[in-house]
Amino acid sequence: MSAARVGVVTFPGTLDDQDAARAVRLAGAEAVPLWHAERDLKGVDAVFLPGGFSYGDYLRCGAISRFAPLMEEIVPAARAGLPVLGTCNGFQILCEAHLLPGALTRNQGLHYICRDQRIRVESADTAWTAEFERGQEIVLPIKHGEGRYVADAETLETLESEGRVVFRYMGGNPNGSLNDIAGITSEAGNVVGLMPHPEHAVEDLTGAPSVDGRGFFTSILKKLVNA
Amino acid sequence: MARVIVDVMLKPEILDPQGQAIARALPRLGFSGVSDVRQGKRFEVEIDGPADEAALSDVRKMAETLLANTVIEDFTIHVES
Amino acid sequence: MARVIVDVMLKPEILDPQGQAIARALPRLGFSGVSDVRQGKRFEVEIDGPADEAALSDVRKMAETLLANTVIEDFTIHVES
Amino acid sequence: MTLDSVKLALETPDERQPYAELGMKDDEYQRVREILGRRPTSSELAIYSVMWSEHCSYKSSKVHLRQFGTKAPKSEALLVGMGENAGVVDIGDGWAATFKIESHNHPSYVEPHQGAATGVGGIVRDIMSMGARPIAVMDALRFGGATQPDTRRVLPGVVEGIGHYGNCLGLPNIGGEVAFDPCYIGNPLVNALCVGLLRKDQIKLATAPGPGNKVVLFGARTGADGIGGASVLASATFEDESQAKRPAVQVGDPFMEKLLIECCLELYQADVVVGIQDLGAAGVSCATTELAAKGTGGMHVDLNLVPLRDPTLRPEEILMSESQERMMAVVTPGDIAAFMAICEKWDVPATVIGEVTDTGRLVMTWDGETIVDIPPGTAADDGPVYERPFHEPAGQAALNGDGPERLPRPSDLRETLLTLLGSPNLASKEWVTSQYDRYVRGNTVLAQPADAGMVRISEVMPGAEETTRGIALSTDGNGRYAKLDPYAGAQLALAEAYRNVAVTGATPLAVTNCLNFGSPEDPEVMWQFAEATRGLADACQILGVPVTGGNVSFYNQTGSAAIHPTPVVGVLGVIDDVARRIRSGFTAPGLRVALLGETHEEFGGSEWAHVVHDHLGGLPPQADLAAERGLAAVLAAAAAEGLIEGSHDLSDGGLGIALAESCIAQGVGASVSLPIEDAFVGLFSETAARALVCVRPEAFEALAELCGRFDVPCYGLGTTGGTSLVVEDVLDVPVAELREAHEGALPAIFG
Ligand SMILES: Nc1ncnc2c1ncn2[C@@H]1O[C@H](COP(=O)(O)OP(=O)(O)O)[C@@H](O)[C@H]1O
Ligand SMILES: [Mg+2]
Repeated sequence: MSAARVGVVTFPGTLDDQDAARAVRLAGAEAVPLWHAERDLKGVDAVFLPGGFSYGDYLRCGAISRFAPLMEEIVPAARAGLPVLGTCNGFQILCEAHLLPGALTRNQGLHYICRDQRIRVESADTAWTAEFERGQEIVLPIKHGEGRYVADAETLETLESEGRVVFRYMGGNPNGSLNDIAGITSEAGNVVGLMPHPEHAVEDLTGAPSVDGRGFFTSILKKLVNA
Repeated sequence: MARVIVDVMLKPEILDPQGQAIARALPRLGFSGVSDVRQGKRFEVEIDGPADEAALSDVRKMAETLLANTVIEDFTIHVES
Repeated sequence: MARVIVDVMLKPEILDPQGQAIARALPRLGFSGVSDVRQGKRFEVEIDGPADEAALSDVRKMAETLLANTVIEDFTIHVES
Repeated sequence: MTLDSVKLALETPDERQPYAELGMKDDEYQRVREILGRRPTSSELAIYSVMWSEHCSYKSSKVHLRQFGTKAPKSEALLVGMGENAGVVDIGDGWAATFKIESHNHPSYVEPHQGAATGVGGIVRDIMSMGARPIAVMDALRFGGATQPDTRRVLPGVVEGIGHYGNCLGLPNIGGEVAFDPCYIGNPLVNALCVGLLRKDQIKLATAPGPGNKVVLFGARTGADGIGGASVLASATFEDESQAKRPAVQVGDPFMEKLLIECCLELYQADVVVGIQDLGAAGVSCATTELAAKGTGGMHVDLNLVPLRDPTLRPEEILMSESQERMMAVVTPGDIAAFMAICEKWDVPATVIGEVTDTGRLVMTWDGETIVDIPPGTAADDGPVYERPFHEPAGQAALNGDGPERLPRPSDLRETLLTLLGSPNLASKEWVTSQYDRYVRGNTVLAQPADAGMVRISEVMPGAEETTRGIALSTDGNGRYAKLDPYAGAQLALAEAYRNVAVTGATPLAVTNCLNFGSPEDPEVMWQFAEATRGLADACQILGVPVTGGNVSFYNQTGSAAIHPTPVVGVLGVIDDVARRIRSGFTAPGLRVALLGETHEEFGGSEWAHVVHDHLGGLPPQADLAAERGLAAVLAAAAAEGLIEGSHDLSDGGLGIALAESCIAQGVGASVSLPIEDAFVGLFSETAARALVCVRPEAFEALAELCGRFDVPCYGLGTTGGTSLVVEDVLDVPVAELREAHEGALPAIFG
């Protein structure tokens, strides 16, 4: 059986692609580099949009990256069911590309904030969270200046009622996100975006003081292998 | 050659923490009589040709798809005189 | 009640990386005919009283000390009609 | 405007030139005339004035800095020493580290955000230009009093600038310092450090050999940034009233820098670079003269080819522009196509602007006319050298005579501990560090609040998978100590950085330094400088760690009031097995706590005297370098044997603060007794060469035995556990209360 292949996207200014690839590999999958300028998904089974400052985050986070040639492949594939995970800048790009509703705006405290954050898993029904328990509390690092999730009342209501809020901040909302939202999913549950960084929480020696991020990658691996 | 201005502001219902931080700071700095401040973006777009219908419609499209995120922002366009 | 607009732009000699990034991206997005983009800030300041001399002079001071960083930015003020 | 060409210069020998306005002295101008055998053109004047400025030529400091070479200890690790963009150290297994610290003090006062941001950008390019991948940054910051109004303007901007720029580059921030003292109110110190990794056999140098090779300028376009900055902004005194005359500040574009990093790495990988130099202060002037001087000796540049952001720039301005995010490379004609293709992939503009020649002259043209024709070495290497007069400051003896012995001692040590713990200098710096990304790239083993930052090597670059090594880094400095005794103060700065590296289990290898002082034209300041460099050079010799590079920042003064002399020292160390690193503080309950090192009564320049009595006088603690060396040896051996579970060095605030911080680190309490009779001295004296460790009870004997072998005193103080810090018969404070005092202080001031 050939290993599951997870594409890791690099835009100009992407920073966490190395961490993303490592996390994928540690879970036992193959990490396939995907370059923003190429219209080629290389036949991957899932896509990871990592964090960073793509295009310097100028204008708005994710605003320019959304137009990359590769995104023109990712958007229809995601709509057709390809599992896609976006963390931090990746989440922002998914919102800008309208694969996920709402938007991420400047932190309420106006500062960039890097810290280890407690979050609660609100849904184990997505492609990327199946290995967690609903209600489980985990610790992942956050590091962002624009992570305040906003959406209009109707959208929020829909997300809540459909169980599409996947993660919520615990022990203090770091950025003023509406409903303490840290991450959400698409209607079909294949696209997940969150501000925290699971890829920085997969090793004992480095990164955050937890390995709770591993669950994301074991989840997707299991799904792909069982598919 | 013309300059088209695109003003982008957060929609009124979206919290503007930067504007609020300024509004809160004003009394401390001795400014009274300000009831609200909102902070947005201003783009100066220099176009090669004249600011005719076609050019403005181009800028409008640019604003809609790129310069503003219409999920949270409104924009207005005008030609600088 | 009046609304005073303060537009803040980087001085012309100062690098505007944001504007440049946008300008570089436009052709890729299919927009041609744009020679330059500069990005600045727009503040909408709501004042309690009328926008008279005194109020405008207050806003000017506010712009100088708080809204704009005059080391690198210029600003203009106008009353919204 | 007429073009001042070489031809015109010959025809108009008596033309008055504004050399004084450019910061040049009469005799310096005369020397340029002698070198050229004519008056310089305005472009040549631009080059000489920036290259001979204090900032670029080190004319006042050179005679003192030489000691770092003459007294350098033998070190097999040193691959590239002083004189290049940054020093390079062999860290084993075929890999090398390059690191350097640099100041951006004045620009950060004028425009805190951009000033600090471009400081990070500049030092990162220095590291890139050695052929390395930058892997981490650190920042050593000093501000005026925490509650002084201007500090509220400067500090948030500086922190935001460093954070934003470094975060955008994907460089983890793994450490630094934040200190406050009213002496820095008009002269904040912003010192930025970068460390990079490269294969030992792939070091790049700033050199332009091979006539016919192309000179490529790549990165951002050139604009009117900081024109005159190098000579005017960076090395002249400025005062508040002169705000109107502020030269244009440089604005950074971290996105462009990130592209440059990836682009350069790919260029190195493809082996298409013969020589490379970053553009920092003095921009094109510096890059062309230095590359040419170190290469075949000649270069021809057509300045019209320099891509401009502002098309109205004159050649003189192009030469002096400090636009950021630019690099210059020397490339063989055969590799040009490959070079350009890589630049294009990364969206980095690149332009051939000239060619290497064998004429021994740096020649530049503009509109077809020759505007520069000089021997490049005369600008790059043969700048003026001053033996500035110096003497001990008038009040020095009185200052040293006014010791802390006369200060009333506290009766309530619990309260003293909480006061110190919540004082701005000792309080948690999380308000600052939480604005920095410490995780990016996933190689950070230790970062704040650890004593030193640590990065693992194996996953930094392809090919490094086999090595288990890590590097550790710390920067330290103490202006109060240096004010009391600059010789000892510089040694204590080195000792602390060395100790901070050692407590992680790493072995200190090499040193970089940033020397922040007042005006070199003031003989009293010059004495401080001379003493500090002498002290540092002597200490490096004793500790066996060579200086690999650094930076001097003079003119940190407002009017005649200079800052405390502030040598900031960075130490880099290596740990053979990064998995054996020692964690910070008390890591678990039930461990034995031990104090390594002897405690003496030393309160001169102490945090206690400063915070409680606003007093500065007497002498700083002794710099006992033999003891430091022993301590470091014990820690390295103990780490290798896996004897130690947690550690923390003792420095400002003494044992009391070290105990409190060790408890706060993981929320683990401790019960201890003091090793000496006088509890106040035991808790707050700042004797150097000490560290706190915790070990499994069964490992204590082995530790004590190891200490015995290296002559390091080892005192069992007690055990970890519980929810309070208990010092028997002295104080009992819940860890939560310690934490509140420690973490609440800066947010209370800065919001
Ligand atoms: N305090 C110092 N200690 C040791 N070396 C120094 C010091 N200051 C400057 N140097 C060395 O002098 C050389 C020139 O310094 P600098 O002009 O800062 O380098 P760059 O041109 O890369 O900016 C460098 O090699 C630097 O390491
Ligand atoms: Mg320390």
